[in-house]
Amino acid sequence: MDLTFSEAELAFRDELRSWLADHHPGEMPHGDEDEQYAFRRDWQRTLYDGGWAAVHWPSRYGGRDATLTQSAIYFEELGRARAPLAANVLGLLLAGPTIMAWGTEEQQDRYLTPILSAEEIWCQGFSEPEAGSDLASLKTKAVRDGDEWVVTGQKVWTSGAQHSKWCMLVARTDQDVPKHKGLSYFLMDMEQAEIQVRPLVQITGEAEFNELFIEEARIPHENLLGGEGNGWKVALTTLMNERAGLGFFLQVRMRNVLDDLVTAAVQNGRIDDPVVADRLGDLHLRTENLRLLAYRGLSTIERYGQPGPEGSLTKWLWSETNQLLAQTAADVVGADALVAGTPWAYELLRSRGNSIEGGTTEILKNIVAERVLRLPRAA
Amino acid sequence: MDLTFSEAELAFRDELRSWLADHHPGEMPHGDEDEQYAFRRDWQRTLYDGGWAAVHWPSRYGGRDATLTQSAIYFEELGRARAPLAANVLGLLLAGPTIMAWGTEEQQDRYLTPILSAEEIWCQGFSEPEAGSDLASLKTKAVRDGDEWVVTGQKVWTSGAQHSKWCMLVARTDQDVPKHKGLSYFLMDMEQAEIQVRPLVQITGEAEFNELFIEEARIPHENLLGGEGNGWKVALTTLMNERAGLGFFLQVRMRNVLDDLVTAAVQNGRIDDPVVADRLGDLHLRTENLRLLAYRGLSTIERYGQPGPEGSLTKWLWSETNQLLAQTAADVVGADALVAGTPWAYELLRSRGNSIEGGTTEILKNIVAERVLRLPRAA
Amino acid sequence: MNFDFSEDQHEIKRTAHDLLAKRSPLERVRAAAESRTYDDGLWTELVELGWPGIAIDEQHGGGGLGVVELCTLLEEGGHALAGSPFLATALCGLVLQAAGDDGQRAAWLPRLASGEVTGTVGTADALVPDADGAALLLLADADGIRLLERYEATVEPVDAIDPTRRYARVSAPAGAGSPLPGDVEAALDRARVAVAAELVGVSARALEMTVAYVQDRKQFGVPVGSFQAVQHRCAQMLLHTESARAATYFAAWAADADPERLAEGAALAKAAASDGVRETTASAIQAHGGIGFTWEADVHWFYKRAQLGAAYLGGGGAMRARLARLAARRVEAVV
Amino acid sequence: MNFDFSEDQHEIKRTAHDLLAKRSPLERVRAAAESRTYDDGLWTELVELGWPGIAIDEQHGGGGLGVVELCTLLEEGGHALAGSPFLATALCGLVLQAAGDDGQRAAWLPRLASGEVTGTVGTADALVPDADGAALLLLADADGIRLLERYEATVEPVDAIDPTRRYARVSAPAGAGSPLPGDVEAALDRARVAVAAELVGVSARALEMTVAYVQDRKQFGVPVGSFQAVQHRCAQMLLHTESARAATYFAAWAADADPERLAEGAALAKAAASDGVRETTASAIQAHGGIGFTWEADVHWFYKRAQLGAAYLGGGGAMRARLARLAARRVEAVV
Repeated sequence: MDLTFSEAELAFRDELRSWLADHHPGEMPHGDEDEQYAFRRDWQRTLYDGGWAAVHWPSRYGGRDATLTQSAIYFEELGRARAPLAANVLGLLLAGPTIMAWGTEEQQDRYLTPILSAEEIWCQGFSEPEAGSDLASLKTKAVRDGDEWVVTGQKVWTSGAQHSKWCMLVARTDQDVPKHKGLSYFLMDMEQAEIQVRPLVQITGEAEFNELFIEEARIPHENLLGGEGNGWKVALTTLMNERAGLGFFLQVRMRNVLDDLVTAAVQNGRIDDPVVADRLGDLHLRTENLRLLAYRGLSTIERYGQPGPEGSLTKWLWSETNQLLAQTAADVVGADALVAGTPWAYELLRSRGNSIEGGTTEILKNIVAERVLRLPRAA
Repeated sequence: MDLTFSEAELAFRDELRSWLADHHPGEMPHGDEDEQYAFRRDWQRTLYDGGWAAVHWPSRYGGRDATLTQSAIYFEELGRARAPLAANVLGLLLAGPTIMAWGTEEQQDRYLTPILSAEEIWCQGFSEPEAGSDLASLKTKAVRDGDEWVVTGQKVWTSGAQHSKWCMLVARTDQDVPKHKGLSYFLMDMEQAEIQVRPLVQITGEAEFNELFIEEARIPHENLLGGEGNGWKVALTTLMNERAGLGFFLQVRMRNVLDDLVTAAVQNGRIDDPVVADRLGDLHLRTENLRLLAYRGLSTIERYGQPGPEGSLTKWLWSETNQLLAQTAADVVGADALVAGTPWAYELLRSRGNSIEGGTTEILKNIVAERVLRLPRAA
Repeated sequence: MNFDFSEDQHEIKRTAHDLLAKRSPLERVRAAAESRTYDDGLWTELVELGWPGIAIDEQHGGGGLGVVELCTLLEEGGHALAGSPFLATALCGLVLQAAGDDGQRAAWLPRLASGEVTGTVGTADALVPDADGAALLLLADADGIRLLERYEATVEPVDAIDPTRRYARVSAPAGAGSPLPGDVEAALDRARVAVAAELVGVSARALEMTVAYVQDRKQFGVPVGSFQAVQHRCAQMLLHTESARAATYFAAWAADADPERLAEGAALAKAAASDGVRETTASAIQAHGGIGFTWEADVHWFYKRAQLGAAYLGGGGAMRARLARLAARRVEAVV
Repeated sequence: MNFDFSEDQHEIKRTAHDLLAKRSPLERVRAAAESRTYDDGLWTELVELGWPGIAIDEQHGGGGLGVVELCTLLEEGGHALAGSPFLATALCGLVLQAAGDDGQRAAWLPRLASGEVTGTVGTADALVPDADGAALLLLADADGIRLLERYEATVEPVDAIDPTRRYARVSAPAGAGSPLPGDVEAALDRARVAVAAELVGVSARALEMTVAYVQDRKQFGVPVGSFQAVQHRCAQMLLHTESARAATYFAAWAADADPERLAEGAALAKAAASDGVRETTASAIQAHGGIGFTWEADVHWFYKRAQLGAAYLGGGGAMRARLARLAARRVEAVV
């Protein structure tokens, strides 16, 4: 057990810190979403030019062959510097690694570099309105027509679709086999009139997500990834990569918000109320627990080649803590936290989505019970 | 809405208070269970002699025709006076009302008075080791043999069995019909060698409960209650009466413990710690909520003839609060609460059973969801 | 002992429910919230029905009923989430009637009761509902409550996260306005009970919507409401709602009939309602899944109103601290 | 960065696990608890294996390993619930080594390491484990820690609710004993980490027993463990256990390798373990249903140990207050 960073890890961190000090894009513009998106796209170009867009990618694809720990350091440092997320975060974290795992050489050559440079933005077309957490019941269907597939259906929770050139699409290509057996995974060009993108406004008033209405959109057969009928397996690769390193970014972001809250409590004197201190102490504990569990998870993967129980716990703990943090902030900060547009008010609304997006807490607990603790499946 | 007691209610209360002031038996002896039981039996005789053993019973059976509110007042006053429970509490609350509802005139004449006078103590033989919360899957069987039934099986959680003359027994009399259809309800004489009573020691070290091992015990046919095959319906009458008024006793008992805790916190100065005050304030809130919900439940029954949603909530709220109270006491009182034999230590252990006995909290929540909120039954 | 409403009280509540269901369905709440306007016609109608003055004495032109009756209306108001200055004006009337002097009452209660003017109650550090349109503002601070006319106060409208209601920050120079001479805490406690009543309605509606949704919505081939986790969540929402409701009815009754128990009742009601409604409305979003997090579902209006209402005139923390003091006093009286 | 044990550490833990599984199965724990005795043979065996001195410097006859290695043993001790003066003696060694002067160390550490004597650490207001048999008692109060020999202290044995261990109240007249001159808080923090390690083991075992039970036990025709409420309860138990474990390992590492982070680490570990273990062991009883509430099931031993351990040397509340101060200091350093 050694919880210090190695020489190589420290060198990596220091190089990044010093690069970040020189290239930090400043604070994200407030308000307009298109403007924010452009800002994040520029920021990814800056990262790309510096060789910092995707440190966890192999160097032959433009990455840095970062170890898991380095990758964690990377996201922690970005978070600590309060730098924005790269625009093409789904491409970098999900599409890229999935294409590396399942794509042909041609596909890898075609898609990876534009992902890295933010030239081509990606979105994820998995969820459907009727399916919710139940991926096996997807209804969007793709029918073979010569060299093409014709796709019809509806997708939901597609973040960034309005900016995307490509979509990781899971669709049903065989109606006659049960559940997830008839699914295939496509790389779908979003620039066609047969795809309507409708923003899905959240309770915050923003539209991070979209609905996709797909009416006979066309996908060349060569854009099938991993072979016909293998969509479930390929999608699992994507899902496995979800939040891999991003977790560290989110956790540091939470730490920043907590630090801001403690600062506010020190400044307005509420920290002297032992009840407030008790709640802040609890939040500090939870935030540190999250960091420690995340690092312990990395060591487990490094040793055993697969995530330990920690992996299924961190997203749940993160979302619960983030919600608690936002509610505590409202109590400690007071009226400002209820004024639309303040960062506290934003957290109070946005955090409600944390326990739903990327797997509801209920589903995550089921997974912990059934896959980690090996309890019998619910009837 | 009128939350004052009526003249009649006040008169009832004052009469009881003044009687209690004259007849309170003093503090229950510590330690020995038989001694405690004898104490409670004496106390019930005192109650009986004063006409206070079962105020909710009709006057023709020796009760006082008490209204629901008077019955609540009765248990509240006993609790407030820190009087012990009558020895034959299951006879008074469960067996008596069930026999009144389902018994023949002969049965009523035979059983009711000895229940009231504590001459014959009753216990309840419903639960079985394999069945747990699932009453429909009872296995104890009764086979007709001439004028008798021959009973074989095992019962568990029979409180007071070692002192009991009679047992409310639910047994399977028909193996060929599904689930709860083949059950019958018997009044079983406990004084036979074919019934072994084995104390079931709890985590407190006491044995409030017992296991019954029944090996061809005999019950005269005339001791069948409500007719063959009607056991489920008769048992529901018993279960409906469970905790009817007792809830008020338990709630006042909790209030007494909370008052003791607040007193301890005032005396040791911990009340000045705002974190402690916050927890005590919460306990005060919960305890009052419980009282208010219980009284509101009475008004609902009086108006609509059946319990409202409150009925299913109070036992759950009571057990949760009692556990919270016990744990808070341990934190506030300190080391004494961890010394075996102190009242605080007893609460810390005993309260763990509250969310299990008389319906686990999980089952109660299911009932609330399915019967009160009309959610679809779990698959 | 009767914890049930009288026939009249039931009738008032039922009528209010039906009226608001018709006049303020969620489509209208949404339209008003999105345009940050009120349905002025609804307010006119409520005024005609005498809602603002229901608990104001008849001698001042009110309906002469009690806090219990007012609370039935406010609960239905919270249930419907109707946007109007009703809560603020009713609170203003309650506080003024309880703590004002004869002159203050005679000058203002008839105008509040008739709906000629609207009023509000608040503190300088909080978001005060409907202050901008109010002719009369009651501003509370450590020294008591001051009665301020609109021109005496600085009112700065703000967009709160709850767009179903108008909010503002209110301040006034030292010495402005006239103090209310009566028992300030008892007056504010009446207002707290009234806020709690609205929150009970918010909580109940969030539960109703959730139950309807999970009965209908299917996942993995079965209704979501058949999952035990969802069932237990809904059961917990019911417990919060019914606890807050029982405490609020008790407190409302105490305000009318047993003022010595008002302080405890108000603290119980506001604590139970404030904490409960935050839990139930957050739970409602969760039980709706992804849909619940979207603007187009209606649950978020309830979550937002809950947050504002929970903080208004003191939240759960402040109330629990009071309850602990009351509990300590109770045992000290015995010891 | 490697949060995993080294091969040696894994080996120590595995060996301890196997030894205790064999030597201290729950039947023996039960027999010892019911007779309120210890298995003296087990203690002799642990002494022979060098457990009491594992973290004591080699120059004083110890194993020269660190708090991490000691914690692996204590975690297994908690998992097995073995009754012995091991925790108390190990804590005494840790504190004395960290805060004692050369003479105190030279006089006592070799005797503690060899198992010739046992020791303990505690406060006058608490139940101190294994004080009655201890030759050496370290008594902490607001002024620091005093080293007391048995004859200098008043030791009053008490039956705690946890019959798997011996407890006593300890006091000493003012001026008795000799003060430890070192950093008292840092020394006590090491002890807190060690207690947390034991509680992690208690928590993990409560979870294991529960998982095994609910996989097996059937109700309504299906295993209890297939009910979502039970599944989610078990998942929550895992979260508590793993959170406490990660915090404890971090703190143990900090004690050995990065003392500046020990104060925070110890507060994190003791808070997470104290609150977590109370939850998991109470949950274990609940998940066992009626059986869990009986003396004949074994879950209650864990609940009882959890209560004692959670309070020992400061519980969650005290630790959270420290963490809040640390968090405030952290931002003040930046501001």
